[in-house]
Amino acid sequence: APTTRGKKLAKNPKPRCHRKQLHVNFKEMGWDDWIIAPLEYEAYHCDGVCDFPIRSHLEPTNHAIIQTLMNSMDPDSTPPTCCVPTRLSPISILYIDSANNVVYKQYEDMVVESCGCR
Amino acid sequence: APTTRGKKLAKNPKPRCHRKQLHVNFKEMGWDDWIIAPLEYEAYHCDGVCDFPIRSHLEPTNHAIIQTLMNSMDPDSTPPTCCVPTRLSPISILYIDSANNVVYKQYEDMVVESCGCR
Amino acid sequence: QYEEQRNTTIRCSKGSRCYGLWEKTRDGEIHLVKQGCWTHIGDQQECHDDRCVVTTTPSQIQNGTYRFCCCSTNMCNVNFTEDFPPPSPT
Repeated sequence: APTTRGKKLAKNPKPRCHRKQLHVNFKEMGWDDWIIAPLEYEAYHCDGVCDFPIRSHLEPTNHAIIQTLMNSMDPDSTPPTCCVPTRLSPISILYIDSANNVVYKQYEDMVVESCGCR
Repeated sequence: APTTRGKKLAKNPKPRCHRKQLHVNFKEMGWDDWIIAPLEYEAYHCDGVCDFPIRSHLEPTNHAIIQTLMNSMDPDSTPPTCCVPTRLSPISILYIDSANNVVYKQYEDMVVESCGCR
Repeated sequence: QYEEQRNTTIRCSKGSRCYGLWEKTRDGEIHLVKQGCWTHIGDQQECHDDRCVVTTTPSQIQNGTYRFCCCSTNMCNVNFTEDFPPPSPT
Protein backbone atom coordinates (compact mmCIF):
# COMPACT_ATOMS: atom_id res chain seq x y z
CA ALA A 1 0.00 0.00 0.00
CA PRO A 2 1.31 3.54 -0.76
CA THR A 3 2.96 5.20 2.17
CA THR A 4 3.39 8.82 3.13
CA ARG A 5 6.62 9.17 5.04
CA GLY A 6 6.34 5.89 6.84
CA LYS A 7 2.61 6.13 7.65
CA LYS A 8 0.98 3.29 5.75
CA LEU A 9 -2.29 4.40 4.13
CA ALA A 10 -5.03 1.95 5.09
CA LYS A 11 -6.19 0.13 1.96
CA ASN A 12 -9.83 1.09 2.41
CA PRO A 13 -10.06 3.38 5.42
CA LYS A 14 -13.38 3.10 7.21
CA PRO A 15 -15.56 6.13 6.30
CA ARG A 16 -15.88 8.97 8.76
CA CYS A 17 -18.99 9.35 10.94
CA HIS A 18 -22.00 9.97 8.74
CA ARG A 19 -25.70 9.22 8.37
CA LYS A 20 -26.68 6.01 6.59
CA GLN A 21 -29.98 4.51 5.59
CA LEU A 22 -31.88 2.20 7.94
CA HIS A 23 -35.23 1.03 6.62
CA VAL A 24 -37.56 0.03 9.44
CA ASN A 25 -40.33 -2.45 8.68
CA PHE A 26 -42.78 -2.74 11.57
CA LYS A 27 -44.34 -5.84 9.97
CA GLU A 28 -41.02 -7.69 10.03
CA MET A 29 -40.61 -6.61 13.64
CA GLY A 30 -44.01 -8.07 14.44
CA TRP A 31 -45.43 -4.71 15.45
CA ASP A 32 -48.20 -4.72 12.86
CA ASP A 33 -50.49 -6.20 15.45
CA TRP A 34 -50.77 -2.78 17.08
CA ILE A 35 -49.42 -0.30 14.49
CA ILE A 36 -51.90 0.64 11.78
CA ALA A 37 -49.68 3.10 9.91
CA PRO A 38 -47.02 3.62 8.76
CA LEU A 39 -45.91 -0.01 8.51
CA GLU A 40 -42.43 1.06 7.41
CA TYR A 41 -40.33 4.22 7.41
CA GLU A 42 -36.77 5.45 6.85
CA ALA A 43 -35.10 5.87 10.26
CA TYR A 44 -31.46 6.24 9.15
CA HIS A 45 -28.62 5.48 11.57
CA CYS A 46 -25.11 6.71 12.27
CA ASP A 47 -21.95 4.87 11.36
CA GLY A 48 -18.27 5.55 10.76
CA VAL A 49 -15.16 6.49 12.66
CA CYS A 50 -14.59 9.46 14.92
CA ASP A 51 -10.93 10.12 14.29
CA PHE A 52 -8.71 13.02 15.27
CA PRO A 53 -9.30 15.84 14.68
CA ILE A 54 -13.09 15.69 14.79
CA ARG A 55 -14.60 17.83 12.03
CA SER A 56 -16.73 20.69 13.28
CA HIS A 57 -19.86 19.53 11.47
CA LEU A 58 -19.79 16.47 13.77
CA GLU A 59 -20.42 18.92 16.62
CA PRO A 60 -18.15 17.33 19.24
CA THR A 61 -18.64 18.26 22.88
CA ASN A 62 -15.58 19.49 24.79
CA HIS A 63 -15.41 16.02 26.35
CA ALA A 64 -15.45 14.37 22.90
CA ILE A 65 -12.63 16.64 21.70
CA ILE A 66 -10.50 15.71 24.71
CA GLN A 67 -11.30 11.97 24.50
CA THR A 68 -10.51 11.92 20.77
CA LEU A 69 -7.18 13.66 21.35
CA MET A 70 -6.28 11.22 24.14
CA ASN A 71 -7.26 8.29 21.89
CA SER A 72 -5.02 9.60 19.12
CA MET A 73 -2.15 9.95 21.61
CA ASP A 74 -2.63 6.50 23.18
CA PRO A 75 -5.31 4.30 21.55
CA ASP A 76 -4.84 1.57 24.17
CA SER A 77 -5.58 3.82 27.12
CA THR A 78 -8.62 5.61 25.74
CA PRO A 79 -11.28 4.38 23.31
CA PRO A 80 -12.39 6.66 20.46
CA THR A 81 -15.63 8.57 20.70
CA CYS A 82 -18.65 7.10 18.99
CA CYS A 83 -20.73 8.19 15.99
CA VAL A 84 -24.29 8.65 17.23
CA PRO A 85 -27.41 10.64 16.38
CA THR A 86 -27.15 14.26 17.51
CA ARG A 87 -30.48 15.43 16.10
CA LEU A 88 -33.62 13.32 15.76
CA SER A 89 -37.11 14.06 14.52
CA PRO A 90 -40.52 12.53 15.24
CA ILE A 91 -42.95 10.59 13.07
CA SER A 92 -46.71 10.28 13.42
CA ILE A 93 -48.13 6.83 14.12
CA LEU A 94 -51.72 5.52 14.08
CA TYR A 95 -52.11 2.54 16.37
CA ILE A 96 -54.56 0.47 18.44
CA ASP A 97 -54.18 0.93 22.19
CA SER A 98 -54.84 -1.65 24.87
CA ALA A 99 -58.49 -0.53 25.10
CA ASN A 100 -58.81 -1.14 21.36
CA ASN A 101 -59.07 2.56 20.55
CA VAL A 102 -57.47 3.94 17.40
CA VAL A 103 -54.90 6.49 18.54
CA TYR A 104 -52.96 9.07 16.55
CA LYS A 105 -49.70 10.02 18.24
CA GLN A 106 -46.40 11.74 17.43
CA TYR A 107 -43.48 9.52 18.48
CA GLU A 108 -40.39 11.57 19.29
CA ASP A 109 -36.80 10.76 18.26
CA MET A 110 -37.64 8.29 15.50
CA VAL A 111 -35.63 9.62 12.54
CA VAL A 112 -31.93 10.55 12.58
CA GLU A 113 -31.42 14.04 11.18
CA SER A 114 -27.70 14.36 11.91
CA CYS A 115 -24.83 12.38 13.39
CA GLY A 116 -21.89 13.42 15.53
CA CYS A 117 -19.06 12.16 17.69
CA ARG A 118 -19.74 11.91 21.40
CA ALA B 1 -18.33 -23.07 27.31
CA PRO B 2 -21.65 -23.86 29.02
CA THR B 3 -24.66 -23.60 26.77
CA THR B 4 -28.30 -22.81 27.43
CA ARG B 5 -30.39 -24.65 24.81
CA GLY B 6 -27.89 -24.14 22.07
CA LYS B 7 -27.02 -20.51 22.82
CA LYS B 8 -23.33 -20.57 23.79
CA LEU B 9 -22.61 -18.34 26.82
CA ALA B 10 -19.71 -16.01 26.00
CA LYS B 11 -16.72 -16.82 28.22
CA ASN B 12 -16.32 -13.27 29.52
CA PRO B 13 -19.14 -11.20 28.06
CA LYS B 14 -18.20 -7.58 27.55
CA PRO B 15 -19.74 -5.41 30.32
CA ARG B 16 -22.85 -3.43 29.55
CA CYS B 17 -22.73 0.32 28.87
CA HIS B 18 -21.44 2.13 31.94
CA ARG B 19 -19.30 5.04 33.08
CA LYS B 20 -15.56 4.44 33.50
CA GLN B 21 -12.70 6.58 34.74
CA LEU B 22 -10.71 8.74 32.33
CA HIS B 23 -8.04 10.86 33.97
CA VAL B 24 -7.18 13.88 31.86
CA ASN B 25 -3.73 15.44 32.31
CA PHE B 26 -3.46 18.76 30.48
CA LYS B 27 0.32 18.78 31.01
CA GLU B 28 0.70 15.47 29.13
CA MET B 29 -1.53 16.90 26.39
CA GLY B 30 0.79 19.90 26.13
CA TRP B 31 -1.96 22.29 27.15
CA ASP B 32 -0.12 23.64 30.20
CA ASP B 33 1.22 26.41 28.03
CA TRP B 34 -2.18 28.10 28.22
CA ILE B 35 -4.01 26.38 31.11
CA ILE B 36 -3.04 27.57 34.60
CA ALA B 37 -5.45 25.35 36.55
CA PRO B 38 -6.54 22.67 36.93
CA LEU B 39 -3.69 20.76 35.24
CA GLU B 40 -5.61 17.50 35.58
CA TYR B 41 -9.15 16.35 36.27
CA GLU B 42 -11.39 13.28 36.18
CA ALA B 43 -13.45 13.36 32.96
CA TYR B 44 -14.80 9.77 32.94
CA HIS B 45 -15.94 8.16 29.67
CA CYS B 46 -18.54 5.66 28.52
CA ASP B 47 -17.83 2.09 27.50
CA GLY B 48 -19.61 -1.23 27.16
CA VAL B 49 -22.19 -2.92 24.99
CA CYS B 50 -25.70 -1.79 24.18
CA ASP B 51 -27.43 -5.12 23.85
CA PHE B 52 -31.10 -6.00 23.57
CA PRO B 53 -33.17 -5.13 25.48
CA ILE B 54 -31.64 -1.79 26.52
CA ARG B 55 -32.07 -1.19 30.26
CA SER B 56 -34.17 1.85 31.11
CA HIS B 57 -31.40 3.55 33.10
CA LEU B 58 -29.49 3.80 29.80
CA GLU B 59 -32.28 6.13 28.65
CA PRO B 60 -32.55 4.92 25.04
CA THR B 61 -34.32 7.11 22.51
CA ASN B 62 -37.12 5.53 20.48
CA HIS B 63 -34.64 5.30 17.62
CA ALA B 64 -32.13 3.49 19.82
CA ILE B 65 -34.79 0.99 20.93
CA ILE B 66 -35.71 0.24 17.31
CA GLN B 67 -32.08 0.04 16.14
CA THR B 68 -31.17 -2.29 19.01
CA LEU B 69 -34.12 -4.56 18.24
CA MET B 70 -33.18 -4.67 14.55
CA ASN B 71 -29.56 -5.43 15.47
CA SER B 72 -30.67 -8.30 17.70
CA MET B 73 -32.82 -9.67 14.86
CA ASP B 74 -30.12 -9.32 12.18
CA PRO B 75 -26.70 -8.16 13.43
CA ASP B 76 -25.29 -8.02 9.90
CA SER B 77 -27.90 -5.61 8.60
CA THR B 78 -27.90 -3.16 11.50
CA PRO B 79 -25.07 -2.17 13.86
CA PRO B 80 -25.79 -1.93 17.60
CA THR B 81 -26.32 1.42 19.22
CA CYS B 82 -23.38 3.01 20.99
CA CYS B 83 -22.62 3.76 24.64
CA VAL B 84 -22.07 7.52 24.92
CA PRO B 85 -22.38 10.31 27.47
CA THR B 86 -25.98 11.38 28.01
CA ARG B 87 -25.32 13.93 30.74
CA LEU B 88 -22.21 16.09 31.10
CA SER B 89 -21.16 18.77 33.55
CA PRO B 90 -18.77 21.72 33.33
CA ILE B 91 -15.49 22.48 35.08
CA SER B 92 -13.91 25.84 35.86
CA ILE B 93 -10.63 26.64 34.15
CA LEU B 94 -8.13 29.47 34.68
CA TYR B 95 -6.10 30.16 31.55
CA ILE B 96 -4.05 32.72 29.65
CA ASP B 97 -5.76 34.13 26.57
CA SER B 98 -4.07 35.29 23.38
CA ALA B 99 -3.68 38.79 24.82
CA ASN B 100 -1.90 37.28 27.85
CA ASN B 101 -4.78 38.04 30.18
CA VAL B 102 -5.61 35.61 32.99
CA VAL B 103 -9.17 34.45 32.33
CA TYR B 104 -11.49 32.42 34.55
CA LYS B 105 -14.06 30.47 32.53
CA GLN B 106 -16.56 27.65 32.96
CA TYR B 107 -16.06 25.05 30.22
CA GLU B 108 -19.26 23.16 29.46
CA ASP B 109 -19.56 19.39 28.87
CA MET B 110 -16.22 18.38 30.38
CA VAL B 111 -17.21 15.62 32.84
CA VAL B 112 -19.43 12.62 32.05
CA GLU B 113 -22.24 12.33 34.59
CA SER B 114 -24.14 9.46 32.95
CA CYS B 115 -23.95 7.16 29.94
CA GLY B 116 -26.62 5.74 27.68
CA CYS B 117 -27.25 3.90 24.41
CA ARG B 118 -27.91 6.06 21.38
CA GLN C 1 -18.23 31.23 51.47
CA TYR C 2 -16.85 34.73 51.18
CA GLU C 3 -13.73 35.50 49.39
CA GLU C 4 -11.77 38.62 48.78
CA GLN C 5 -11.04 40.34 45.52
CA ARG C 6 -9.10 43.63 45.46
CA ASN C 7 -10.19 44.41 49.05
CA THR C 8 -13.87 43.70 48.27
CA THR C 9 -15.51 40.56 49.52
CA ILE C 10 -17.98 38.62 47.41
CA ARG C 11 -20.15 35.66 48.34
CA CYS C 12 -19.70 32.52 46.28
CA SER C 13 -22.73 30.50 45.26
CA LYS C 14 -23.61 27.36 47.20
CA GLY C 15 -21.27 24.46 46.46
CA SER C 16 -18.57 26.57 44.87
CA ARG C 17 -15.14 27.31 46.34
CA CYS C 18 -12.71 30.21 46.54
CA TYR C 19 -9.53 30.41 44.50
CA GLY C 20 -6.51 32.60 44.32
CA LEU C 21 -3.74 33.12 41.81
CA TRP C 22 -0.48 34.84 42.69
CA GLU C 23 2.81 35.42 40.96
CA LYS C 24 5.91 34.58 42.96
CA THR C 25 9.01 36.13 41.40
CA ARG C 26 12.49 34.58 41.46
CA ASP C 27 13.48 36.73 44.42
CA GLY C 28 10.38 35.70 46.35
CA GLU C 29 8.19 38.75 45.80
CA ILE C 30 4.50 37.82 45.71
CA HIS C 31 1.91 39.68 43.63
CA LEU C 32 -1.80 38.93 43.67
CA VAL C 33 -3.07 38.21 40.14
CA LYS C 34 -6.66 37.04 40.54
CA GLN C 35 -9.13 35.82 43.14
CA GLY C 36 -12.70 34.67 42.81
CA CYS C 37 -15.21 31.86 43.10
CA TRP C 38 -14.39 28.44 41.68
CA THR C 39 -17.82 27.19 40.73
CA HIS C 40 -17.15 23.80 39.13
CA ILE C 41 -14.38 21.81 40.79
CA GLY C 42 -14.66 18.30 39.31
CA ASP C 43 -13.77 15.28 41.46
CA GLN C 44 -10.09 15.62 41.57
CA GLN C 45 -9.24 18.96 42.91
CA GLU C 46 -8.00 19.78 46.38
CA CYS C 47 -10.55 22.62 46.80
CA HIS C 48 -12.00 20.79 49.76
CA ASP C 49 -9.17 21.96 52.06
CA ASP C 50 -9.92 24.82 54.50
CA ARG C 51 -6.59 26.54 53.66
CA CYS C 52 -5.32 27.64 50.26
CA VAL C 53 -2.44 25.25 49.62
CA VAL C 54 -0.61 25.08 46.29
CA THR C 55 -0.26 21.30 45.87
CA THR C 56 0.45 20.89 42.16
CA THR C 57 3.63 21.97 40.40
CA PRO C 58 2.78 25.20 38.56
CA SER C 59 2.25 25.08 34.82
CA GLN C 60 5.03 26.32 32.53
CA ILE C 61 3.23 29.63 31.89
CA GLN C 62 5.07 32.75 33.06
CA ASN C 63 8.16 30.53 33.65
CA GLY C 64 6.35 28.63 36.38
CA THR C 65 5.97 31.67 38.63
CA TYR C 66 2.20 31.36 39.03
CA ARG C 67 0.81 29.91 42.26
CA PHE C 68 -2.78 28.65 42.11
CA CYS C 69 -4.88 27.17 44.91
CA CYS C 70 -8.53 26.79 45.89
CA CYS C 71 -10.20 26.16 49.24
CA SER C 72 -13.51 25.85 50.98
CA THR C 73 -13.84 28.19 53.98
CA ASN C 74 -14.63 31.88 54.35
CA MET C 75 -11.77 34.16 53.25
CA CYS C 76 -9.49 31.16 52.87
CA ASN C 77 -7.97 32.55 49.66
CA VAL C 78 -6.53 35.71 51.24
CA ASN C 79 -3.09 34.10 51.00
CA PHE C 80 -1.50 30.76 50.17
CA THR C 81 1.05 28.21 51.30
CA GLU C 82 3.10 25.88 49.10
CA ASP C 83 3.23 22.11 49.30
CA PHE C 84 4.18 20.80 45.87
CA PRO C 85 7.02 18.58 44.71
CA PRO C 86 10.11 20.49 43.49
CA PRO C 87 10.36 20.46 39.66
CA SER C 88 12.35 17.41 38.51
CA PRO C 89 15.80 18.37 37.24
CA THR C 90 15.86 18.63 33.40
